[in-house]
Amino acid sequence: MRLNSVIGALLFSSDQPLTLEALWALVEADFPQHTRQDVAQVLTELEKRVTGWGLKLESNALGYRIQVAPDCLDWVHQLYEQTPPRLSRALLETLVIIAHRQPITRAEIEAIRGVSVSSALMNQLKNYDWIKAAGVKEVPGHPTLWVTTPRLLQDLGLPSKQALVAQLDKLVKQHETEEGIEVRAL
Amino acid sequence: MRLNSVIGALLFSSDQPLTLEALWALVEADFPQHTRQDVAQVLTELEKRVTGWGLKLESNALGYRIQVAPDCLDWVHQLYEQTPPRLSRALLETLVIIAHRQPITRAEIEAIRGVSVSSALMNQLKNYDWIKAAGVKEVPGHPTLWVTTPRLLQDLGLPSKQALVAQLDKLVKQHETEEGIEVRAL
Amino acid sequence: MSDALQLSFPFAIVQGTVLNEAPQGLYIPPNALKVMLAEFEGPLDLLSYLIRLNKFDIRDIPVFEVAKQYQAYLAMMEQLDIELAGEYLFMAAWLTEIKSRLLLPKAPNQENDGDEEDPRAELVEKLLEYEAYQHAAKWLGELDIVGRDIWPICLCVPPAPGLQPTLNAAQLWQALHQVLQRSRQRKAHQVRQEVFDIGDKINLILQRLGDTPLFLWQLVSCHEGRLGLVVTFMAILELTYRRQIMLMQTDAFADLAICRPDYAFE
Repeated sequence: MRLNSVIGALLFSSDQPLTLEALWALVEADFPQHTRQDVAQVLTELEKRVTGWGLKLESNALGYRIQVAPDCLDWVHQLYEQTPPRLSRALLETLVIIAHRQPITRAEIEAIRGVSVSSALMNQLKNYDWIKAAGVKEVPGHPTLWVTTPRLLQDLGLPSKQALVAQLDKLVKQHETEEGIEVRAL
Repeated sequence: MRLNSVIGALLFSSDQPLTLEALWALVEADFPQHTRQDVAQVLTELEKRVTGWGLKLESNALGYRIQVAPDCLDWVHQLYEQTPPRLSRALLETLVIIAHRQPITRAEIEAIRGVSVSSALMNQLKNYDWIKAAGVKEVPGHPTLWVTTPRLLQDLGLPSKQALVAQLDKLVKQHETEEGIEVRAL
Repeated sequence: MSDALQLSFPFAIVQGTVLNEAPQGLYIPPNALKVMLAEFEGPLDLLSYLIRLNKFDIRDIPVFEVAKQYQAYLAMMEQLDIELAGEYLFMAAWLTEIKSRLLLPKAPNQENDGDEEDPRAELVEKLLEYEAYQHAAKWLGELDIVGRDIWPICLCVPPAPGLQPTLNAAQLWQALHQVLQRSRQRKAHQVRQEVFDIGDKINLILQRLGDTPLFLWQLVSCHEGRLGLVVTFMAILELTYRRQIMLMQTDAFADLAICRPDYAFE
């Protein structure tokens, strides 16, 4: 058995990105004559191998993953007879508020946005499996509390909920402090 | 855009076999200068291309499909023990149709999904103990009728089959009203 | 505070166009304006837009001017039949309230801690908070999102025997959503296809029409569906208009009989 085959099989069938470490840990025992460096070498070759075949070896903080080349996405959407999700401004705003303030009730989201949040929008977020109910708030009416899901992190390519919240914290604070500068710059 | 790329992207991202006809139908409009024969040619090249990388291009009566090479399966199973893979779209879609329309025959599922449902997929659902046969339909050919099992309810954390069907009914209605809104907004 | 009162601004500025009076002679096509106005995500979004557009300092909003422009926008939206959420009117009332509080003379002993007493403070805080989330939403929207911008490859491998995968309800609901969306796409697709040509139907009717009347049901077949029926019906109307056929009905709601124009009634 060649290392190429095993690395290829693993990358093509993994649900999650795989780091070099994770790949090495999976093959180490069976390929004692190889090193981590060989795995890295295989990845470089694989990258060349898939180029021109509608695929791309993507590597980011989470690891390596094979994905459809961006210019072929339209055909894949066509295959699944699915329109890519349209993420409206309302949806993105609601989602970041939930992500940053979780757990949060719909009324609290509405208070921040200054406008009501439609059920259709909440359903869309639930359908994407990006938010889920997590109990109720102990106030009159017992409104549902919403939190984000692990699926959201996977779909956004973020390592953890903490990382997401920290990033949002940073953006929100950044806006508040840079605000004065921005106005003068306009 | 090259035909290779599009065919590659389609085959690698499809969760079921694609016939030459199906592939051709998907690309025909965008590649007017090509023929079915060119697609067949691309498939031959692709087969060579994936060999030695833990993959194989399988073809049978249902069509072409890229699969992990059998001799690499052990490593993939090892990976899945650490991070269980997401269930495939085809499997989840089939399961939800059975759950909603039970008792239902395979032909009826296929009519709703608009694509064929493989025996392997039905067997997988049976192996997981999520569906079971419940008699036959009194039509020519006496096809098996499928229903969901108590195990499925248990895995989903739902109290009864009625609760499952009611929830699915609710989602279908929701979808219909949202569709109505969208049409009016256009 | 008083300088806010003295500022003189145009009635409204729409996409850089200065309007000095009620927006009746707008040269912006009403449809484009409607789209733009309908895009506001609520009163905070509209207010934030107005403040940015006028380059006002958000921490020192000239409330009188902003309120005037806000009202002008609401009036435009109403004129264009944009359904206004109650929150827009609530905000208008709030702005009016802030205005009236600004007009109240300050008690002499409060002159030094005016900032804490600023009636605008709460609104500014809400605006800043909302804008911060808009800023964050923009960041999120620009990420590569799986399913929209990214399609990971995950070949389906049958699990090792005996391994039971985990299933959660959300996955199942999402699968249903996909099935429904696809069937909708398919329907939309079918409507777009021009499967039936009226010309073909006209020829068919003329070919089949003999000395005896034809009935509508003889001209349509099941597999053509509703669209086939509609096209056939249109062909019949066209032929009637051209006086190439004649229509008869023996009773209300009876079958339509199609005959030659020279058909002799008994």
